Amino acid sequence: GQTGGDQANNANNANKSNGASSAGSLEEIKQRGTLRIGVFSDKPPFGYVDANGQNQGFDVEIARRFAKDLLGDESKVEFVLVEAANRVPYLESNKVDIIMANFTVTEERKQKVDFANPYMKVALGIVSPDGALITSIDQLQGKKVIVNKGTTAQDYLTKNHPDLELLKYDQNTEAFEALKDGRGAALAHDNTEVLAWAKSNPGFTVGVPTLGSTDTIAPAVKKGDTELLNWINQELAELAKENFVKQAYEKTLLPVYGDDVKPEELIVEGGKL
Amino acid sequence: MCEQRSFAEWTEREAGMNLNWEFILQNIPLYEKAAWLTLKLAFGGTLFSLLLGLICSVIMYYRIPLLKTIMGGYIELSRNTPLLIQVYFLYFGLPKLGVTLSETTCAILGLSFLGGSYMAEALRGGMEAVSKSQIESGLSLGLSRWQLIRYVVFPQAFSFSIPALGANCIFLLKETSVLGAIAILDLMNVTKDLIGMYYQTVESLLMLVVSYLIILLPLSLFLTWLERKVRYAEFGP
Amino acid sequence: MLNSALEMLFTSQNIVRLLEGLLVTIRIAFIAILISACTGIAFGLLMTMKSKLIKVLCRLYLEAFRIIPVLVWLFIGYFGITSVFNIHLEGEVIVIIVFILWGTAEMGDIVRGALESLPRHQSDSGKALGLSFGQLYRYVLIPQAVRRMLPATINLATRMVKTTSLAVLIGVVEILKVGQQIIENARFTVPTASFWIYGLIFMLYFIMCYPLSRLAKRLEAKWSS
Amino acid sequence: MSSEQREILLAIKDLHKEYGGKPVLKGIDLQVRRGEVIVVLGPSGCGKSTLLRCLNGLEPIQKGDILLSGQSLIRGKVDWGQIRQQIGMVFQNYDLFPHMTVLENILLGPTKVQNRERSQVMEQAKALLERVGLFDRIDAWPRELSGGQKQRIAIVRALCMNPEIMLFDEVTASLDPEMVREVLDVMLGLAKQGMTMIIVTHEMGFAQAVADRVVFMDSGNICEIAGPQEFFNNPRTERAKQFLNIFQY
Amino acid sequence: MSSEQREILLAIKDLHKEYGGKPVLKGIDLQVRRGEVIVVLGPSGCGKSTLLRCLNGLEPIQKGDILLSGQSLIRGKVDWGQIRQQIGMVFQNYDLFPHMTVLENILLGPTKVQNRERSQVMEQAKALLERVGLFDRIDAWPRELSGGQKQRIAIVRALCMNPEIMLFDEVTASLDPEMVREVLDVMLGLAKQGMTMIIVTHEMGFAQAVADRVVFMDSGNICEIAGPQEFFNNPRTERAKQFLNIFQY
Ligand SMILES: Nc1ncnc2c1ncn2[C@@H]1O[C@H](COP(=O)(O)OP(=O)(O)OP(=O)(O)O)[C@@H](O)[C@H]1O
Ligand SMILES: Nc1ncnc2c1ncn2[C@@H]1O[C@H](COP(=O)(O)OP(=O)(O)OP(=O)(O)O)[C@@H](O)[C@H]1O
Ligand SMILES: [Mg+2]
Ligand SMILES: [Mg+2]
Repeated sequence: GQTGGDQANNANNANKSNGASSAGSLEEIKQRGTLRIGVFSDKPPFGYVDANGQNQGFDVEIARRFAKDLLGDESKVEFVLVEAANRVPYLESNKVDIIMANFTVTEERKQKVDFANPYMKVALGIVSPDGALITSIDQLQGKKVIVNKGTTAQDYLTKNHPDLELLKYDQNTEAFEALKDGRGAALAHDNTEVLAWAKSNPGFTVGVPTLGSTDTIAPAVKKGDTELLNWINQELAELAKENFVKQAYEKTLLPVYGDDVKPEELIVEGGKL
Repeated sequence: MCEQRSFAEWTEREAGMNLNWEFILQNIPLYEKAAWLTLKLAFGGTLFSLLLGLICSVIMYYRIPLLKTIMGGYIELSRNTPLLIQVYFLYFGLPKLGVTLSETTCAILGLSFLGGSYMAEALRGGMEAVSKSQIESGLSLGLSRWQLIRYVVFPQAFSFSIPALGANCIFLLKETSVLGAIAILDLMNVTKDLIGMYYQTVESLLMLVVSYLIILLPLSLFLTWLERKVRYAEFGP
Repeated sequence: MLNSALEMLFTSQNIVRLLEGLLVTIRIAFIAILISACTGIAFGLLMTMKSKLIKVLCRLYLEAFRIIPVLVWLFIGYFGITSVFNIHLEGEVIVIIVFILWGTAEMGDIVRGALESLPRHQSDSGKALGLSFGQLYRYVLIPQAVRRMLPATINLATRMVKTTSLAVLIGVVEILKVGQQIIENARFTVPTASFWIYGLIFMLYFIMCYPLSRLAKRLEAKWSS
Repeated sequence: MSSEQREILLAIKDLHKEYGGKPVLKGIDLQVRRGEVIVVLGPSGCGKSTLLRCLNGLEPIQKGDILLSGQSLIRGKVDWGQIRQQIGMVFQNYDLFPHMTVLENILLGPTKVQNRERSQVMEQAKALLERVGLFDRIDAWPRELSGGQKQRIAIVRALCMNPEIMLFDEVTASLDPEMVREVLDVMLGLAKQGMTMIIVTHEMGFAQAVADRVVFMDSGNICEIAGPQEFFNNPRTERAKQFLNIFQY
Repeated sequence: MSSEQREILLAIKDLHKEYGGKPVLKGIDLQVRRGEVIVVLGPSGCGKSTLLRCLNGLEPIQKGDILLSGQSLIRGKVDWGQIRQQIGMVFQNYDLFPHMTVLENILLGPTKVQNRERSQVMEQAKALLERVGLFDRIDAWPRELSGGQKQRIAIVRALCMNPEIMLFDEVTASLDPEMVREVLDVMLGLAKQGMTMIIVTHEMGFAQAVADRVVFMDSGNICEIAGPQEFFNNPRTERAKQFLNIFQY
């Protein structure tokens, strides 16, 4: 459950875990008995809430496994729903222990948080309606491009194509909805994301499958929390032995991507590129 | 000396108070643009609200049947629902019925829908504050119904309404802050953007507050002055 | 179209989740209104003090909340405070705190207005009877002020209920957020979901606020005569 | 020429008026000759104000007739805008329009309703202001005037329409004694100049001084009509005696 | 025992009062003996209300002294709560507390300030209400009363504190003549029973009937103190003559 009684707990813990150094964070998590992980609630198939209010998705699969291996029970994870723009503040203010919300590793973010080893590869992609398919970024001149606030897509377009007019939304839901309502010529986002979305939305195609450099997606922890960071890296290495990330892929992403996409293009096993 | 340094350290480390001035200067144009947009939207919204409110208030004052019921329903709907939901509905809901309106249209429509009822109540309050004896002395001078409205009721009603109308202007200006939710690049949205991209939280928030102060403080002072002046006119020195 | 919308709501947990979201909304509003009614009265009394300094400070506090939109305060509370002080507070807690601060300011002004609108000869005749300062407030001024400020207070409560909708913008999972999750989930099955869900939430807010504003109007009409 | 021989300017015949079924005027008969000053007296709530309001068409009546210069104000199609120009009225509350200066207040009716030449009305306004001693306040705002001054301006405003008859409803009721005097002096002056007037007042000394006839009303009826000397020194009805006693200590 | 021989209850000595630098009372000297009725007359704005408000401590004074039963109300530590119990005051506006019934209005002071037994105060309240003819309105709300009734209740409320002296500030100024009479009759009754009173009024007939001495004030000074017959028939000062002329037509 993402709401309700847990919150009171968190507020208490906050006071204890104040301060810059988070030495002993593993100990603290164990004492608390729950692992708080920030995930998306509206970004299927990576992180979303299903019709019964349950968190689901690729990130969520891995997050559950973390909890199981750290605390012995996968129900001991507490999912905190985050949005693209508040992932850093959530870590900084100790609202979560780990962010696993499709968090792309960038230079700016590295200044603020510590990234563990990656579990996924990503580049940007642009999806647009079949009727007016955008196959190159140059076609977007003078048109509106939809992005999600606080994502690498916004970051990339703002810095590299400052002349493009961006329509920025807080939430994924809203951004894709806006594309469907024809409010912009195209939508730029992680290619994993747009590929998945175009798959399940007939009439839309990813005309630009890779844009910019390939980045990685990794769990992030609060700056300086090396103890938790090391544990995650170790854990990812452990999981590689049973190909857990691949399993998670098959469970959550395969139904969406089908066989068009090779899993190796997307996932990173064992934290090693 | 030593203490000073430790305080500086504290602010830097604990409070993150060493502001990134470069970042602030860099982004001033962004805020300036957003401030103009905010003003433009508020102005448009206020204008249409006034128009809508005027029509509404006259209908309510004269108790025109049917129209009065419709306007009454509108006023209740508009006053008892949040603007955020109103614009969400206009922006994301209506396209499902085939009506797709642009961000700006939705914003101004939403502001007017909300503001219309507030303006109507303000104007109607003013009209009803014109005393019955004023109307009767107008009548006993032989003024026709229209002349009565034109020369006696309206000038007074308007000055009675000024404080409420002014408060509504500020209210609408402040309400524009939720329009970021439908991708309007207003002050709020720009701030959220900068926080999300560069994580310069304190700087961005500071600029946001300063922008609102620059816009709203003079307006609020002006309205206080105007209100006092009007009240002076009403009751004398 | 309506059928599929109804189906979306009533199969699975959706309607229950929406109502749970509504509960969060109501909880925020209720706690904030209750507390700020009390603190507001204290603040209002403070504002009627003769001291210039207190007057100026109160005015500054009030104007800060009058001039800067509540949403901005929410952001300051949510992003600003946490990033400056490293305090961890839930979104919901922040909303409640900001609402209480805001409500105290507005409520205080209502109380001040009500007290100052009492005719001066009311306190004169109380004093002429020999009532002490405390007795004057206790028996004469406050009971009368309460009647005068009740409609405005209820209106403030309505405004606070309406403003809870902003909580979603700082990540509180309340009715609007739940609605958005449902819309996301139903994007293949019910493409028109956003129309129905936003429409429904619109009506839910109306159902919460309308009785309140009716009550305020009734009281106003009753006591103005 | 004694007033008995002059033409009848206003005739009220069996006037009935109800407020929501409650009778307030129960058959009033009264004839006012040109140049006559009628003072209406009576206890509070007896219907004095209501009577004046009916004469000016501010209240619809249920039965009876009112004739101004022989022409009915009730039967047929009545142009009240036209009639009200002939009937000036001043109320208890100082009802100057607060958003207009003294001069604008006075000019409004003559220029907008009667479409008279502004300059010509201005002449008249100045003369009248001179007469009530307020010429220097011509550009003042109502809020800058005392109560007594406001009432004098209100009288000028009504006079400037050149009415046939003036109605005064307790115009001094909320004034201080000195201001009361200012206003009553203006009315005494008008009476001397032959203005036809119906005056409702509680100032007994003034009533005695100004009235040609006193009309005493009680609960919607006229109880007694008499000359002022007769009425004040020797009232015929018991009710009138009782009423006058109030003012004796 | 003529009033000249009775003890001095209230002594006002060289009282000065300013509002923001503007002098409003410029040295008032007056002695009131027990059982005496003083009527204060004077044009509007001359400082009558201000004088009464100073006596009751509602306004701070700048110079001079006020002695009640020989004890200063100005020098040293003054317990106004205590003193105000001995000085009853009734104002022009009907100042009943609108959220309390007639009885609650009357009981408030005696029970909360004087801590007297409720049942005992009730006895007294009933007797007083009986005397002003309002016993049947004991449970009414102020809004259900006419202006005259409200003022009579306000008088009872003040009397129920068993004050040494009563101050009345134009208590009939906004009443209809009949109600004026009701209220003045109550005050006449009080005077007969020997209550010490200072009365500000514009009712000349009443003033003449009730006063032991008339105090005429003009612009912050006392111009004339005289017996009522003497003052009304033969005023000494020019200003008083002028003032009295206002009431003659
Ligand atoms: N608009 C109204 N609706 C209902 N009743 C009314 C209205 N106006 C007056 N009345 C009633 O009609 C009666 C006569 O009122 P009116 O004002 O004519 O009395 P009045 O003689 O002028 O008294 P006063 O001396 O107090 O002015 C009163 O009983 C009053 O309550
Ligand atoms: N609170 C105040 N602040 C400033 N000036 C005041 C105040 N109260 C009264 N005054 C002034 O003091 C003077 C005396 O006022 P006061 O009310 O005592 O007169 P009054 O004799 O009672 O007149 P009235 O017969 O109109 O009641 C007036 O000139 C008035 O303007
Ligand atoms: Mg009347
Ligand atoms: Mg006075």
